[in-house]
Amino acid sequence: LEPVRVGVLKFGTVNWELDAMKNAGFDHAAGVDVEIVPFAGEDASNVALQAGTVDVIVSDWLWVSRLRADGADFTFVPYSSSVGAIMVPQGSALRTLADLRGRKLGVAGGPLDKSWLLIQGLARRDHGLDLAAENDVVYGAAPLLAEKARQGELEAVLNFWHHNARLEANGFRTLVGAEDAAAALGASGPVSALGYVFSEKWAQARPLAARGFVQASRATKALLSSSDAEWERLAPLVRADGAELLALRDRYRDGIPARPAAEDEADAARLHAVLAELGGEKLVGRSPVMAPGTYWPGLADGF
Amino acid sequence: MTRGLPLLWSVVSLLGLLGLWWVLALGADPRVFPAPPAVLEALLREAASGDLARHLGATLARVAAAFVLALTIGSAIGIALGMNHGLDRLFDPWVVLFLNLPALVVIVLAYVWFGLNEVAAIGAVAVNKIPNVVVTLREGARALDRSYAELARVYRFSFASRMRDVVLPQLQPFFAAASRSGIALIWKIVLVVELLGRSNGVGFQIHLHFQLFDVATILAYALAFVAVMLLVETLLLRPYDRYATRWRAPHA
Amino acid sequence: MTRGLPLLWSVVSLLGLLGLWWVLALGADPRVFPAPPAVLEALLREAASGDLARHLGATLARVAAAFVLALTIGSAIGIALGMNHGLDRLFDPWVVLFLNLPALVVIVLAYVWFGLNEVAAIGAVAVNKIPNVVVTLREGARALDRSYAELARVYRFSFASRMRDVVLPQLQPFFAAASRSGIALIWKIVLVVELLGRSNGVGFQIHLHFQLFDVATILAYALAFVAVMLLVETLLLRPYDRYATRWRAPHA
Amino acid sequence: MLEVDIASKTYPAVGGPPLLAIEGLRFSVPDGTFACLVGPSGCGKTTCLRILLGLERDFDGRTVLPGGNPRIGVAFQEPRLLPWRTVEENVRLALPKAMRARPLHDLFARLGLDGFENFYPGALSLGLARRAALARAFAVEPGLLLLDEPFVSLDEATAQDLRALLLDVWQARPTTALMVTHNLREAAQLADRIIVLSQRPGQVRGEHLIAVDRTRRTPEAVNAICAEVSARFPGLL
Amino acid sequence: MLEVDIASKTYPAVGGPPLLAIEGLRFSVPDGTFACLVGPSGCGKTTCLRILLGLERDFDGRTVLPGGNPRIGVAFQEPRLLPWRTVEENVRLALPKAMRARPLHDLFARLGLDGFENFYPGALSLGLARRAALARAFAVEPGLLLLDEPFVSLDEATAQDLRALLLDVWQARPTTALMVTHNLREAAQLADRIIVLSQRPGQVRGEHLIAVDRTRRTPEAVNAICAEVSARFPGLL
Ligand SMILES: Nc1ncnc2c1ncn2[C@@H]1O[C@H](COP(=O)(O)OP(=O)(O)OP(=O)(O)O)[C@@H](O)[C@H]1O
Ligand SMILES: Nc1ncnc2c1ncn2[C@@H]1O[C@H](COP(=O)(O)OP(=O)(O)OP(=O)(O)O)[C@@H](O)[C@H]1O
Ligand SMILES: [Mg+2]
Ligand SMILES: [Mg+2]
Repeated sequence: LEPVRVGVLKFGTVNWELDAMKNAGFDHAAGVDVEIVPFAGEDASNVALQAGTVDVIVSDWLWVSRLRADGADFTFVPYSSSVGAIMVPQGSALRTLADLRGRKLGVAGGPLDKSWLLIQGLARRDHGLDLAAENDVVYGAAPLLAEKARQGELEAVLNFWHHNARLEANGFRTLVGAEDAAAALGASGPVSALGYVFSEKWAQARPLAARGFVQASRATKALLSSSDAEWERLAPLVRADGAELLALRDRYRDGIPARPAAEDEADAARLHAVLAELGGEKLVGRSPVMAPGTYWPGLADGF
Repeated sequence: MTRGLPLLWSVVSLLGLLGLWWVLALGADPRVFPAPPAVLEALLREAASGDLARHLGATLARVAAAFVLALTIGSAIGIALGMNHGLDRLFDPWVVLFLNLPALVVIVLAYVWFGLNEVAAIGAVAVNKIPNVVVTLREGARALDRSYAELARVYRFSFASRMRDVVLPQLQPFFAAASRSGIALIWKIVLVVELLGRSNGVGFQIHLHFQLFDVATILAYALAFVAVMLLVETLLLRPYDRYATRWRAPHA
Repeated sequence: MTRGLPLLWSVVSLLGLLGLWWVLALGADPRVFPAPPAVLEALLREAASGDLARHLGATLARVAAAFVLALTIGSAIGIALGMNHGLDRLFDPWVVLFLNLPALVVIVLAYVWFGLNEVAAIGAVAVNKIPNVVVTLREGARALDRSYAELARVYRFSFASRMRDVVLPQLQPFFAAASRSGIALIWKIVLVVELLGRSNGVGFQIHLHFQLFDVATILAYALAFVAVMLLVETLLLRPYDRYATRWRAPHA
Repeated sequence: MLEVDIASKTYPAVGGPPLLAIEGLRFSVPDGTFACLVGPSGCGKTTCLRILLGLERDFDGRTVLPGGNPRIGVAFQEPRLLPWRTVEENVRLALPKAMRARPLHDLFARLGLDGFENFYPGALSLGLARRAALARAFAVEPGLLLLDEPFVSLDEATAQDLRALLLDVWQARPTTALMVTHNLREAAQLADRIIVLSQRPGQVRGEHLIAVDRTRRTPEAVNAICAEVSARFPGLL
Repeated sequence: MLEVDIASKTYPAVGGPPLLAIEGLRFSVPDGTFACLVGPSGCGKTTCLRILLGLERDFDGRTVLPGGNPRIGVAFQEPRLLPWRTVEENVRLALPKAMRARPLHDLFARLGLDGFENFYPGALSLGLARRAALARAFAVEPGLLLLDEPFVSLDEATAQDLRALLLDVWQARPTTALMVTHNLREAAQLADRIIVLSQRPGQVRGEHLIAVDRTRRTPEAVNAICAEVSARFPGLL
């Protein structure tokens, strides 16, 4: 069995998948032994990957492309197309993106968050609206912003999908999702936002490990998309029940990549160009196009 | 007067604090500002699952190791700089630099260079804290009474005796300050270290529960550490203070 | 001897540090440990875009406000506790509690209760730092020389004079320690505050570039702040130290 | 009337039995007179002054100060100047608000302190520091003077000048003075009464009233008084 | 031979012109003899001792200590005990390693310190503290004694005892002694030579050799010596 160390957020969505994978034995079946290394923050898994303490983490292709342009050799395998969305309370008067002028808006993930960039691009193109400049934008930690939205201090909040799912269960609705923005900006279908990220060197040195892990992940996704019982089992790990759990389950299923990776990659490259145009080097890094090899070439050969 | 009953006073004081908390919590949203029973419940839950002991133990071990490292190295450097004007002039900018390097930078660099392991974690914390100890002890050493140093010189005290009998007793208040605020600072940095690259410890747990915005559990972990520190203060630091300052006039 | 040339010494010392850094960086992965030119380039880029000035300004304003708050409130409390044994006994557990409350907890609670605004941010930082000042000044006040207090009593010094002429001069080394490590600690907490809920400031920028793992820019921002602190040290703190301790024998 | 009636004063000792410093010390000094306190080293003289100054409150007994709450000019046994204030600042700080601005040149000149006004105490010789402490005690125009060996560490010529100055200050306004000294000649020269204390625990061995007018205390007269006192209290010299 | 040849010693003064403490101070004390240094307050006596102790290095001139690098027993002008060490610890700390364990009861007893061995200095009267400092100076079996007004703040009876003790210590082994005092009688009683200093900047006004054998210095003989010295150096008394 090839050992694979995966750095995950303890209560993050990836951990659900890995837990289901290990529980069902899919990793062993695919010839790998997955070790879950839990962390408390997203940054921690980044550091761990850089420091070589874990082999695989979950991140987005923009990050990978940017780091590749800077000389790193990380590469990306689609994991989920669930992305962030701007949420407003059910009763809010805000209906469209155009209504978002001059509001107090919370943005999780910082100014370089991809969902945020795409939605900004859409707003600018369709409404001539500069969201960042024309609103009172508060960047901050996702849980804090979710809480602030509940308290009503923020009129709208752009948050990660799992926070949004919980908000949804608590009387919020989606104003605009990043996937809508992506589609409007030229993507032909749902583009993976997140993916498993590992070093190409590692994948070359341990091809069985890399392929086996991807295989096991696909098997797990199949299970999670069909079995409701598995979600009941995961409830304590998800830390949700009732409507929240169902919302999380459905959003997770919505995000499972269904297209061949190559189509995904082509759309990602298109979005990258849009983003590069929107924000320039500051947003996408040195390379104006998506760095070659951002999507794992190993996926190409019929895998 | 009631010198014999410090524990009683501590208890009264803590009860007062608890009461204050409870009253404040009455009017607040329990998700955001839970009342004592909710926190107690979270505490008992974590304790029963064994998580509390495991994470608290890991954190305490890190705090203790980093504390010992930082205090010995930091005070050696601080005393040397404080007593030697030339050295101080030369290294003062270094002290300012290391004092003001963000914890995040040091921790990330340590993890990246030395791997995500305990040595890097504890080393990073120590590097963060050492400049603070240096600065405090340096002020102490600068304010040393020269007349005692002269005495030691005339009577040819050995280096060890000069330190033990002349310098350190004068630095006691600075040690007391550095160690109290030292433990606190170290613990705060350990939280960051655990957030950025450890898979256990109170910092790890606090951030996990922050993701879920579970304030009660966050408070439970924070207060568990505070409780340990109260014990350390009452059973170690206070008695040591009293011992170290027994020569000062009583009630001073 | 060369007392007149402290600036020269600082420059020599800083050049030494720079050289050390450069040499160490030669063998390292430039992504992880960039050499001085890369950081300089990042610095110039950020400066040219105006980002540096804007974010540094925001951070400095927060640091300054929190510093003033923490130092005044903290030293008032610390001196009171140090001089009054009864008060100290009563409030010592509170001090330990607030000293050891994790920054994250205080910051999050402040944001939740008082909103995502400057007042909450600065208040949270001050609350984090106050107990450290209390602890340092309390040790100082405990070590006050009683003979001067007696003098003040016999000659009926006013309260103001008692503070200004008797207590504060004795506390100078403790103030110096509390303010130096205070600025450093406050700046570190400001970084966290900015990370959690502000949209500008060095902490915001550092975190942003941390997400991109752009170590050169992180170092550029960190060192820009350090440079400001070196100026503060050289132009404010050192001269003030010299002024406040002019009565001590020279070269002491 | 300055009245002292201390039944007992004990000090707690670190790690030992408490130390009985004073037991049954009773004496009084009429208003406007000058008394000297002499007695063996460690017998409780300083303790007695500290009780009068209100610095020791934990004792059995009572004390009455002349005029209830007089302004006190004090010379502690060591100079006790604030090291971070100059000589002049040290003196002015002790003055009541209303007197803060008064000129001090003459006083400093008589004490041989001219030129040292702006020195910090650390740069004074011990004798100069003592004189600065005396300047402070004299400058406040005290109603009560409590002096603990004010003239040691001074050469005889300077000491003699200062004794004259002390008498001037004491006579300028109605002042009661209590001075501790080990120098019997000094006591004989200055005092209206000499109060002799026993070994610790301190109590009054006896008092010696000096009838000779101060203006007529020639060296010979002083010698005679000393001889008289020594004879009355054997072992004193 | 103890030799002092200080061309000049100035102190930098905070915010003022430097202060010339000593100018052209030259004297010597033959090995094994006892010299007293007298002079007006502030003339540089303590400064001279500090130079001999190696505590002031910034001066023009040179000094030679008897035997090159003798063990020095010193009494500073103030007791200078470590407040955080007991009386006995203070004394033992000053002893060379080899002598650390020697019994000290007898010395403490003669100094009237018995019962105070375990006291911290803060709980001593000034006279007791001075005696503890003397115990320290005597206990090291010094080759050179440098004493700065060791017997002030002591009653005359105690002081007299201690002077006898000082002579014992000084005679027990070949010791050179230099003692600062303002008490001419004391000098006349103890010294082989009295070195009289001028006003600041201190220089030697003159030396007075005392030929009378120490055992024959009765009070009358001492009076005679004092009279002689006073006559030679007007203004001294
Ligand atoms: N704070 C204290 N704690 C314990 N004992 C003390 C304290 N202060 C003084 N004593 C003791 O009380 C006794 C009397 O002390 P006091 O200072 O009054 O003596 P004194 O008459 O002034 O002596 P001297 O002439 O030496 O100054 C001494 O034995 C001294 O050791
Ligand atoms: N550290 C110093 N800085 C500046 N001036 C000083 C310093 N130490 C001493 N002096 C000055 O030098 C002169 C000589 O001082 P010194 O202490 O030697 O006098 P002394 O002869 O011992 O006097 P006393 O009999 O009063 O003790 C004094 O005028 C004093 O003010
Ligand atoms: Mg006394
Ligand atoms: Mg002197």
